[in-house]
Amino acid sequence: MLVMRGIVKQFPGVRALDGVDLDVRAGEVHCLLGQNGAGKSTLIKVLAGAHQPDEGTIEFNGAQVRASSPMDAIRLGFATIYQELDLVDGLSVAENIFLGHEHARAGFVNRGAVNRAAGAVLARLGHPEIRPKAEVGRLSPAAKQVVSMARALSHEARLIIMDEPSAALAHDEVANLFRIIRELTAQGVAVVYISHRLEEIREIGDRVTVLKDGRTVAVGLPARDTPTSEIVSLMTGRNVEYVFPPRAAESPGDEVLRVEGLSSPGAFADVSFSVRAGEIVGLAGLVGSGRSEILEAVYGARRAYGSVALSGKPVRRGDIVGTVRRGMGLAPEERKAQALLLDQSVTANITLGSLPGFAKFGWMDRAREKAEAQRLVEALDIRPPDPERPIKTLSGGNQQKAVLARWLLGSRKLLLLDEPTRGVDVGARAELYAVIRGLADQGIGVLLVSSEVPEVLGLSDRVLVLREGTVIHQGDAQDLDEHRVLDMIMDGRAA
Amino acid sequence: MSNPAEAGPHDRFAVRAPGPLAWLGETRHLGLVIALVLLAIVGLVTKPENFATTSNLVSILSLAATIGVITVGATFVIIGGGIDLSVGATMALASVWATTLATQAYGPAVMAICAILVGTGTGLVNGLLIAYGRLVPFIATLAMLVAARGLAQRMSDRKTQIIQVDNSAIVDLSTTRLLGVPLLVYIFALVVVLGWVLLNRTTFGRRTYAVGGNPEAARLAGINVRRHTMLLYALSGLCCGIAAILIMARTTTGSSTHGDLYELDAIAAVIIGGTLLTGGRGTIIGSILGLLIFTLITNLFILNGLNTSDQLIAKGLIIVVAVLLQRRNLKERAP
Amino acid sequence: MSNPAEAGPHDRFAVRAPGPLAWLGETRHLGLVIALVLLAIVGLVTKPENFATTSNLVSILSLAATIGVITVGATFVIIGGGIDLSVGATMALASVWATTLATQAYGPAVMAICAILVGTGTGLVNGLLIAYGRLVPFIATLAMLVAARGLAQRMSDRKTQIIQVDNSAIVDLSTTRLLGVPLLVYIFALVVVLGWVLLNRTTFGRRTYAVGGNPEAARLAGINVRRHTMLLYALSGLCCGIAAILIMARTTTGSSTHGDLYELDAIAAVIIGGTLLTGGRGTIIGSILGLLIFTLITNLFILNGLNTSDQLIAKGLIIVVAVLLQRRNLKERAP
Amino acid sequence: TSNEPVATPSSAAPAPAPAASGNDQPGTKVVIGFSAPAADHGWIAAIAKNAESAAKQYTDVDFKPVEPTNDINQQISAVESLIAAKVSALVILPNDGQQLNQVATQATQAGIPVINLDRIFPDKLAYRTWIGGDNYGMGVAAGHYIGKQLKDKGVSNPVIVEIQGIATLPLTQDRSKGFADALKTYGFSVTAKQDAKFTVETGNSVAASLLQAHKKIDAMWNHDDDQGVGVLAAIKEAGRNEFFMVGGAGSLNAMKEIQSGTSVLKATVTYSPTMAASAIKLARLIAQEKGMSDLVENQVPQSITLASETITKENVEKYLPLGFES
Ligand SMILES: Nc1ncnc2c1ncn2[C@@H]1O[C@H](COP(=O)(O)OP(=O)(O)OP(=O)(O)O)[C@@H](O)[C@H]1O
Ligand SMILES: Nc1ncnc2c1ncn2[C@@H]1O[C@H](COP(=O)(O)OP(=O)(O)OP(=O)(O)O)[C@@H](O)[C@H]1O
Ligand SMILES: [Mg+2]
Ligand SMILES: [Mg+2]
Repeated sequence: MLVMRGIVKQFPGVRALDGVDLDVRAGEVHCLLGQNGAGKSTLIKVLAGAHQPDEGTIEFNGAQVRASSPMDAIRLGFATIYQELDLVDGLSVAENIFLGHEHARAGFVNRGAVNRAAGAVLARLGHPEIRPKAEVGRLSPAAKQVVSMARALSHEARLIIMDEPSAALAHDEVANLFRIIRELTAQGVAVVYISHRLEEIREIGDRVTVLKDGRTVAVGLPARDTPTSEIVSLMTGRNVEYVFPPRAAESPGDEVLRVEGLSSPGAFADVSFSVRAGEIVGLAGLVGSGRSEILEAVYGARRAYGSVALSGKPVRRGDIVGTVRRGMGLAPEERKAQALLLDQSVTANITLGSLPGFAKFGWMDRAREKAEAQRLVEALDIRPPDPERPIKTLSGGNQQKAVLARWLLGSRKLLLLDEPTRGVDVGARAELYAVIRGLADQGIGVLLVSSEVPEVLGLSDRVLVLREGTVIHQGDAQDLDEHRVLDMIMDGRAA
Repeated sequence: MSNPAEAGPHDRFAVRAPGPLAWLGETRHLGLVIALVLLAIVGLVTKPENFATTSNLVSILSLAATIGVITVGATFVIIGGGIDLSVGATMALASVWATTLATQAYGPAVMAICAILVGTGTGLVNGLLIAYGRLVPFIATLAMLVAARGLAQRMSDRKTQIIQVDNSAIVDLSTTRLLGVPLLVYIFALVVVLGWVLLNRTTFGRRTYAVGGNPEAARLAGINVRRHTMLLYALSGLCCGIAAILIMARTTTGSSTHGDLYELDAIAAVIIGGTLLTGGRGTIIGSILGLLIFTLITNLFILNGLNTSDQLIAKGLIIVVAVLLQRRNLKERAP
Repeated sequence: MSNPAEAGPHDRFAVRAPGPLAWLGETRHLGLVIALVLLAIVGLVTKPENFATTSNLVSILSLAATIGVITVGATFVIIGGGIDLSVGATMALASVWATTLATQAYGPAVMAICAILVGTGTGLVNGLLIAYGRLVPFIATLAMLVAARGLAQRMSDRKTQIIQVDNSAIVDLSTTRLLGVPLLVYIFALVVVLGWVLLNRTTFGRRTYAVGGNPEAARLAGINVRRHTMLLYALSGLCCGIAAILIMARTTTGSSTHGDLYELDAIAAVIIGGTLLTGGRGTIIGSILGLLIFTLITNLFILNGLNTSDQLIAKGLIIVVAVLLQRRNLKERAP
Repeated sequence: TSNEPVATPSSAAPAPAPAASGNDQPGTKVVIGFSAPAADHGWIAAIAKNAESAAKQYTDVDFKPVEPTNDINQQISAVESLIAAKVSALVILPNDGQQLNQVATQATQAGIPVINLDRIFPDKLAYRTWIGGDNYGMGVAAGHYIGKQLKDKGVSNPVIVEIQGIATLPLTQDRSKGFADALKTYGFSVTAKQDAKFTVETGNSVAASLLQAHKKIDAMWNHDDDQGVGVLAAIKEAGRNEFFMVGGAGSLNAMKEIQSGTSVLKATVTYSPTMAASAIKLARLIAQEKGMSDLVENQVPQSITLASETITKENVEKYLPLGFES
């Protein structure tokens, strides 16, 4: 029914899709699998008309089609549940569901009809308790996810695309979703389904396409019969060898960080651990398992209960200025949104966290600043090696290195690294690993979050495995392997 | 991009009961209504013999009418995520264009149509510059403010243009009364009602919230965000055109000095009424209540013979207090 | 939400040599310089005998001085991601406070200090409201604009307060010349230089770019974003205080009518100069060039005996054209 | 010039001349409403003060001013509130006579005599009596003074510069016309004119640029002594003294400059705010249905135009008490 061939999509610095093929049959649930950043969302955005592909063709029911805008795609009969919630907070549930295709006559919305229809769709989804007139901004994330689904169902779609619809849902809610999907497929509607949860794929999926680094690595595998190990190895790509630096020979030093009974309602609960000087502690878990929130809470940037102590002294919540002064640093997850000054030079970005160190009475010592930046650019092999360039002209990996470089200045005791290799290509990764290990070797404690299990295992000395905000395992990295960790975080079975 | 650190906790299906919610939704208006009532009490106490007379109430509404019509348009623009600084100048230009000798020769109907066309056209230019020229709304409408006033001065040769006796039908809007209330108050009421219907009962209105609240979501839902943005400014211009007719009726003239600083008053009324400058939220009723509060303050000052200096100081304080109070209900991003 | 579809293509290793880049960085200023040169040519052609005289150039600088000082402060606020609508009113209030009989009794030094303190204090209140009260900058400074003017009127009883002969040291700033240039032009130059140094050579300046460009990144990098935001408004107020001294020197008076609509002129100059209203980008030099363009336009119009209406129209057009031209260099978010 | 330690309370209205017929004797109690533009300008502030102090002199007058405003819409509202309060007479100085004509007509129709102060209502049915300055005459006075001085000096083709007030006001246009007409009788014309906004600051910046545009000036007329403070500052700053200047309105400050003899300001043509005091007196007479005792007629005349007088160093002494603080 739907055939996509050789889709290419280039973003600044990233070839998100590099010749992807996909074919979907009527009435089937076609699953898309792949690691974070593999290009799944990008692919379905191309299909939904939200992105324009640079190359490639799309055929629908035998005819070549072009979706040059979301409107076109909707007209073709494609409905999409996007990964990021794409609702308008100020509108009601019913209005969001029918946004863009309101029941209207001469521009006047038939509110009765809209509310009734919304109520019907929500009831069909098993959530009659969500009132069509409620304001979406006041709903919980899970309820919002249901509204997103209701919106996709409200179209008379022939193809429904679902990008991680279950991410915000609990297990029992997922059952509802699957019931709907079965109803739809029974009517000949095709469903493209994206999820990181393998057990879901086994339950609902018919066939599986696996993406890796913007390419299709497997097409049309049977969803139920393909062994997990095969899927995981397709996803993680055994052909790429991660070169992890050797672990430190000497045992770690004094405790630099102690976290006890840390909880943040809705994100994580009762987390306790410690990090010692020269030690790398990794946090493994699925997206949404609360790892970023733990880092933020440790950094003092997020409201949480419990105690956090840096070198024995408590960290005051909200006092990031003090936290940084006392030697903590955070390389956040969202590089662009949380770390970079895109318009500024590499130098300005590197020195942002240690400006007082370059100034006397507020006066910047620019020569020394430049020299230090130059030194770090060379040490981290940031390319091109010109510290005066605007950082937005650098590739993602090089930007990431600059974010790390920010915390190599001044005397640091503890670094919190959230997805330090996100968007970083394989070659640069090895360099980053060496840098991170080098930091530890200098006696800095490192708390590392990564969605890539091999990375956590290869780099860390100790690993905490998280699932839905609770630590389900804590132990030496050498005692774990990737499959065991994946089993734990996907199925929730502690080893 | 949203800051995950600020995301609230998420209880699984904590759909808060709608009953109390709906009530909360109205609380903001309730606050404004309480403020109005308080001001009215002040009026009753200080000037019992003058304040609560029909003629005074009608006078308040007549005073509010012109800027009220503009406020309706401004509410749309601001809910849609924009801002329009050119409203006062646009109204002045429309009033001048409609009262040139050439236009007046065609009679009152043509004059009214002229004012509306000029207003809408000016708004359309703003909209084109912003939606397609991709100028920041602040700058595009600031430039229009300056240019439209200049043009109005040129066109009128800086003179006040009186409406001729033949065309007094326009002036009748202000002098003819129906049930003791001048026609222009009915026009004001009509614009408010139509604006309310447009915002709350039509696809255009619902899409305005979407465009202002989450333009990317609006785009993904198949809404033509640019065209909609353009139409919002045209709508604001249309309201300025109608306001031009009202000010012509009230002052019997067209003049390049009309509507000086109306932009600030209109924006302030909209914000006090609970519309967010960031777009996506707000109500017509709130804006009108906000405007009535300002008008009532002015009226009380007039009745009590107090001076403008004190009025300005009070106005500044009221803006701050009102917005600070609002903030308690709403979460907004820090600067 | 940012729209990922709008990000332009860029080759992964398109390593532009730094030389040309630096040059490109200056192109925007080059554009402004070209505009200035073009205006100067118009001046030379239309009024050869008057335009290029030293006294005319000095006069242009004297005229630009007051609002120029304010523009320096406005540049900081806007780079820091805010906006200050209260600058003209703050200047008026400072000029009035510094010229009351009570203040004048203490002599010129105290008057100058008074103006600066009042300006800074007003800015500080803005900063507190915005950074800690979390009011939208637009509304907080709009309220201050209204209130400060009211207060200035109250304090002066709406009279023009003339500087007494004993305190003519203030007026001397405008009449005493050094190398043919009045002292106030030196003050203007000094403020520009200090502003430039503060923005480009100190941690404060660096933080300003960070706070405006990405407040979340600044916060996570250990910058006290709130305190910095507050200081930016205080700095803007300080500049208004200095501007108050200059306007007192020029007009020999303090008055609540000083600085009317300066806010729009200052913001326009900053934007024309290439500073983004969204913050994080901009230069002092650009703002000053933008301001000089406006001053030059006014000067040329008066030299040629043209009237203010045409000047307004031209101003509006120039704003639009300048910003449209800039847009070609810069990528900005759609409305 | 509020800060000048002035001995005479010059803003007070001149004491009522003893009226022959005893018009000043208390009569029936009357309520006089008063509305004027916002007093953000010295002249208008003096208007408000003069009106108030004139009203205070009479025990039978209840003075009811409404909040002044520069917004037409608000002034209309203010007058409406006075009509509603059923005052015995209304003294109105409109922001723009044309724009307030209608509401004044309403008052008249409601049986309230309207005393139109200064800016005139175009429709005679709108008011009972008009008293005001002579804007055209003011221009004429300035034109004659300048024309005569230049003629006496034997200047041919003089450079005459004019600084107007708010260009959009009809009074500005009247003043300019009178000025030009008077100059024409000497064969002169205005070389350049620019508008300021009645504020010190705009007067200052406009003058500064005009001085650049004209390297040699013979005479300058500035419509308004308030903005004149700024104009004089600009002249002083530029160090120019080759010309003489004539002011307008007659502020205390301008009179002192003239008196000093060292200033370029040699004369000012009056447009006296004392008219407000007279207007209140007329309102009282009309409301009490009295006439003006020096006139033969039984009723107050329909219009009274104040003559614009020319104040020079020679006669300034006499005018000083009438000067208003800007
Ligand atoms: N608008 C954009 N601009 C630049 N790069 C982008 C943009 N959108 C996505 N990318 C990049 O394209 C790649 C693929 O992203 P995509 O969102 O498709 O991944 P995904 O497979 O959906 O991952 P996840 O499982 O985390 O949702 C990533 O490297 C991402 O950083
Ligand atoms: N904007 C939000 N609104 C509501 N809940 C949120 C929001 N962001 C995150 N959450 C919830 O907080 C929890 C943790 O989210 P988050 O995605 O930060 O976890 P993570 O383990 O850091 O994942 P990642 O791999 O993205 O770093 C999840 O339950 C998620 O649903
Ligand atoms: Mg995705
Ligand atoms: Mg995370």
